[in-house]
Amino acid sequence: MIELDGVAHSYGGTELFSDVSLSMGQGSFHFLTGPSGAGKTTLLKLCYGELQPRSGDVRLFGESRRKMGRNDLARARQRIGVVHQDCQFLDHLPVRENVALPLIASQRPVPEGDLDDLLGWVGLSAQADALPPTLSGGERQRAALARAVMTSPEVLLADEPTGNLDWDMSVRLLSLLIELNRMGTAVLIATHDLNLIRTAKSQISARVLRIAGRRMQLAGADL
Amino acid sequence: MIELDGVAHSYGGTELFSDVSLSMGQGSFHFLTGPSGAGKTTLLKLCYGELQPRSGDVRLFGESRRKMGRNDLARARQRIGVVHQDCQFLDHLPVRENVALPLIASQRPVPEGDLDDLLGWVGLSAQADALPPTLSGGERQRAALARAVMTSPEVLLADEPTGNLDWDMSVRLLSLLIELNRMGTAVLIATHDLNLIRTAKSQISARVLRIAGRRMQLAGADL
Amino acid sequence: MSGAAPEPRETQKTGDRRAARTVRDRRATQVVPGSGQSAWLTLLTAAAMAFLCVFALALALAADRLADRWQAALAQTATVRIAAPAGQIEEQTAIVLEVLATTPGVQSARVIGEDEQAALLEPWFGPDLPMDALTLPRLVEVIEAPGGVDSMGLRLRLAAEAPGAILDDHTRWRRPLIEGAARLRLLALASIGLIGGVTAAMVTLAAMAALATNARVIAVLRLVGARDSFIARAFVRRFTLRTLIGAAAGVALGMVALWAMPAAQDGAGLLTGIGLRGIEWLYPLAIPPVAALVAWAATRVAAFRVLREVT
Amino acid sequence: MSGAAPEPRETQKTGDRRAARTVRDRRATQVVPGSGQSAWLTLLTAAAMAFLCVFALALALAADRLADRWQAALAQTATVRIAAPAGQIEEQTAIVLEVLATTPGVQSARVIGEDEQAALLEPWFGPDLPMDALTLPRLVEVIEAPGGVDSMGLRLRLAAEAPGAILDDHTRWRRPLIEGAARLRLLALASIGLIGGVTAAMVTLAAMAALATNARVIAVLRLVGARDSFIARAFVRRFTLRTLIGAAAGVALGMVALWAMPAAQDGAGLLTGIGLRGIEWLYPLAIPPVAALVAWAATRVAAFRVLREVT
Ligand SMILES: Nc1ncnc2c1ncn2[C@@H]1O[C@H](COP(=O)(O)OP(=O)(O)OP(=O)(O)O)[C@@H](O)[C@H]1O
Ligand SMILES: Nc1ncnc2c1ncn2[C@@H]1O[C@H](COP(=O)(O)OP(=O)(O)OP(=O)(O)O)[C@@H](O)[C@H]1O
Ligand SMILES: [Mg+2]
Ligand SMILES: [Mg+2]
Repeated sequence: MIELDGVAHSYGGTELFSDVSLSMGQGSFHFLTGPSGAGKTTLLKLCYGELQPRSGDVRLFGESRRKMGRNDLARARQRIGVVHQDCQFLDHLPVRENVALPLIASQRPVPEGDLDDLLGWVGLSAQADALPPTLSGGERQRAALARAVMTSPEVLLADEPTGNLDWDMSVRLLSLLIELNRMGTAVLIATHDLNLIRTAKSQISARVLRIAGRRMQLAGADL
Repeated sequence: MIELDGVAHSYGGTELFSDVSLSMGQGSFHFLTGPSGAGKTTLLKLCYGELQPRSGDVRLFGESRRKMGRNDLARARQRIGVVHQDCQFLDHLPVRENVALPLIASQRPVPEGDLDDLLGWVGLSAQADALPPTLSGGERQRAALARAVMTSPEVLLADEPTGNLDWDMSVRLLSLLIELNRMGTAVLIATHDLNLIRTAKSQISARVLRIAGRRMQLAGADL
Repeated sequence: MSGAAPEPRETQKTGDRRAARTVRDRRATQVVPGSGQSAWLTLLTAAAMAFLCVFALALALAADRLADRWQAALAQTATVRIAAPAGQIEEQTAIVLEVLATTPGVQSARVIGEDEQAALLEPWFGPDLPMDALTLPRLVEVIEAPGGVDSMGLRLRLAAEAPGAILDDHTRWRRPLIEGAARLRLLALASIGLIGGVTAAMVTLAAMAALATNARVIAVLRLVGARDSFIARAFVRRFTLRTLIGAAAGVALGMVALWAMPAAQDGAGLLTGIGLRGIEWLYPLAIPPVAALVAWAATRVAAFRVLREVT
Repeated sequence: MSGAAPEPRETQKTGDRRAARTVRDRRATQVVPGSGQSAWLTLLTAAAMAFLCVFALALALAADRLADRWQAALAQTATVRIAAPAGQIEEQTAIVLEVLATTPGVQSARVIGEDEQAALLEPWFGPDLPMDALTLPRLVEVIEAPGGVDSMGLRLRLAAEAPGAILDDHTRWRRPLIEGAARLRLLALASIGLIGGVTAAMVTLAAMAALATNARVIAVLRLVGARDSFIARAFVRRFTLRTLIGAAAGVALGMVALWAMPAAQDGAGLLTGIGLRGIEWLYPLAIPPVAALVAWAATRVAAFRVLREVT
């Protein structure tokens, strides 16, 4: 559904990575690791079209990113769920509406029952009517994940979704993602937490990618 | 240097924790853990005076928080280094000046040499002149830590300082904190990363505190 | 504006569709925070500018009225002065009236009576002027038709038929007054233009400031898949409404202030003539819609400019 | 303002201290982002308001001047009109002049000559009025000393000594004109007050909007141990400077516009009398400092109010 084809990127100066290829098909599950500053977030931004690749091609649902207009991009994003590393919310709306925001923004109906279930699963039922600035770090991450999966997206991109979470909660969220993946969603998780990757690999067949030194390679055996 | 004495806190509704006591003396080293939403960040906010306790007493450098004026508080904060969970910077100033901000804000001279050394240690020499919004998640955390230790504070409070960092970098930063602690700084780190706590305990004698279910207890043997 | 907006999936009747549209608009507005201070700033700017605009409008209308009055009072009248030996006055007056009656462009002519003449002289000689003792020239007031009179031709005819009659078409008096009124009107119109321009600039800047403040909100909305038109609508709607409300309040205040001003007195007509009369009270009502239109255009341009910088 | 600010630790000479102060101020300013749009908004508001203020000031001064002129021309003069049989005119005129010479408050008195009298009549009777044929009353112009004349007393004395003499102190003419000028002046002063108030409100709101926009910056600064005075200084300095520059630009523009206006003509003195003369050109120069002072106070109040909400 999302394909990267010989992609390179740089922010002005030196190249972050070059010749990266990746294909996320239906039901695929990828982990992305690498040292801090390697370019994991950058790669994810390429995947949901926030950045244009310097060279190579990115295709979202078969359409080349270069050929997409602003409204095409908006439509593609309605099919992708993203958990950003810095979970940003609309601070004036309660958590509940923030989680439903992708539906509100694309003027789709909000299934209140599903919304309640989801908030319960990520442990935010008590905070449903709180404003985002009053959330704890972990609660923000859980709300961001809830927002990303709210639309039952075809692709889910999660950037460090468990950085501020304790182990039990991390595993709980991981199981939610695995559940989604089993229902067909393509999942890509960028994380530093090797334990999380190990736990996931024991339940499903996930591919682990590693960016380091301007290249991306498959890492598997060493985990 | 910072003493909490029978402190309780609640945000309007139910109490987060009650009767918490803690004494950070010179050269002490504490870890603080607990599930997401337990009140770790809240406890740290009490320690640097952002919040007033509902009951009990907080003393900063011997002075009761209740009796401190706004300028007293500013002066106390100049002796405390804080790494916030959401590392906030002044987005219009380069990383270099953001790291030196505690000195600029209190109108103290900035030792440029020390600043360069510190940026080198946390691996941000290349990003010294970048603006904070262009930093990666891990780079932000490293910059926040650098800002906290820049003033050689008497007390260092770090909230989840390694949530977005890979293991090698986490250990590197931990060694910086241990170094500071050996020179007399009282350190308190809130973290979910049990591996980090184990690594630290192998090098120094650290006390591990755990908040859960409205109480705080010493956790040691179970790690 | 909503040409590109996706229609709800279910087919609906037109009435339902309009209701859905309103709900959507409300939703769109809610995703942008209210931002207290900048809201008040826009309201206040619009109100202050509308208030000043009402006064400038009143000034322009007063100048207009004044110019008209002078035009009517001076340009449309002339005086024929008949100075002749006592015996010939009546005769020459009759001739003059005859000549005037056959002159094209003269609407009416009328001999100014002694009482009236005394009233004219009163400022200088007091009310108890012995009119009988004086041999004053006879004055004939000529009221011109809209087209005006050919002064030169009339002067020649009078010289030929009534040698004691002299035409005074008040040119001397008219010109500076008309010029003055025109200049005042120009000043007032220039102020209206200035106020309008400044208002547009301030609303644009306020909108851009609000958009800059909400850069994060815009980024979040784009990231969750909102279209540009959805985001822009929220800001445009809000600023247009605020400007409309502010301008309406300013106009209302200005009209109350004008209404409360002491009524015009003829003694110093020019000074106190600032005010609205009859149908003119409707003119300021055009200010709020125009201001809202300006705000709408300004915010739309600003919104799409800011949006272009967000992927 | 800096009473509570910490002094640098080393002892320094006064000159050094001033230099250090400037560096500190610059540092304090730098920690607050420039915020493009809202900076322009403040500048433009100040400029527009100063521009309008210059015009209102000119209007007030013109009204003042007009009132003064009328005061001088009418209030300080009176006319004695002597209407008597031809034989007694000279005699009564002499008596009137004598009476006036001994009346306290009369600066000078002077018989208006025939030519002058003819000039006064010209508007109504034309230049070729046969003055010889008319028995006009004699007019004596009385110029009053600053204190003024006791009209009632003078009237009684004249009635006793020269029965044909009547004092006209022009009250009838004066009142509406003076009233009109006073009202115009009031209107102009009210506009200046309104403009000042609106400017203060707008600068306050702009400052509060800027402070709200920078709430995060303020929080970060407080967290790293900055004092309130340090944070406030950055905002206050910036807004004061912006208002000063904006107001100066507005005043400059306004003065150029006034200067470029066509010179006043006496024919329509009231309308074209709007302008500055001599020393008056210095008055608008007071606007920028006053505006800056208002901005300083407004921003300070706003800054400390916002700061109180941050721990
Ligand atoms: N907008 C930008 N402009 C310039 N440089 C940027 C920008 N965004 C990121 N960078 C730089 O690119 C590098 C990679 O950033 P990226 O956020 O992709 O790293 P990352 O792998 O996600 O790291 P982390 O694990 O710390 O989040 C970093 O060194 C960062 O400073
Ligand atoms: N300003 C606030 N107003 C109301 N509730 C708040 C506020 N700040 C925090 N809370 C609530 O208090 C609880 C504890 O928050 P806190 O940030 O201390 O948790 P934490 O232990 O740091 O969690 P995490 O590990 O997720 O960061 C959370 O449930 C949070 O929603
Ligand atoms: Mg990242
Ligand atoms: Mg926390």
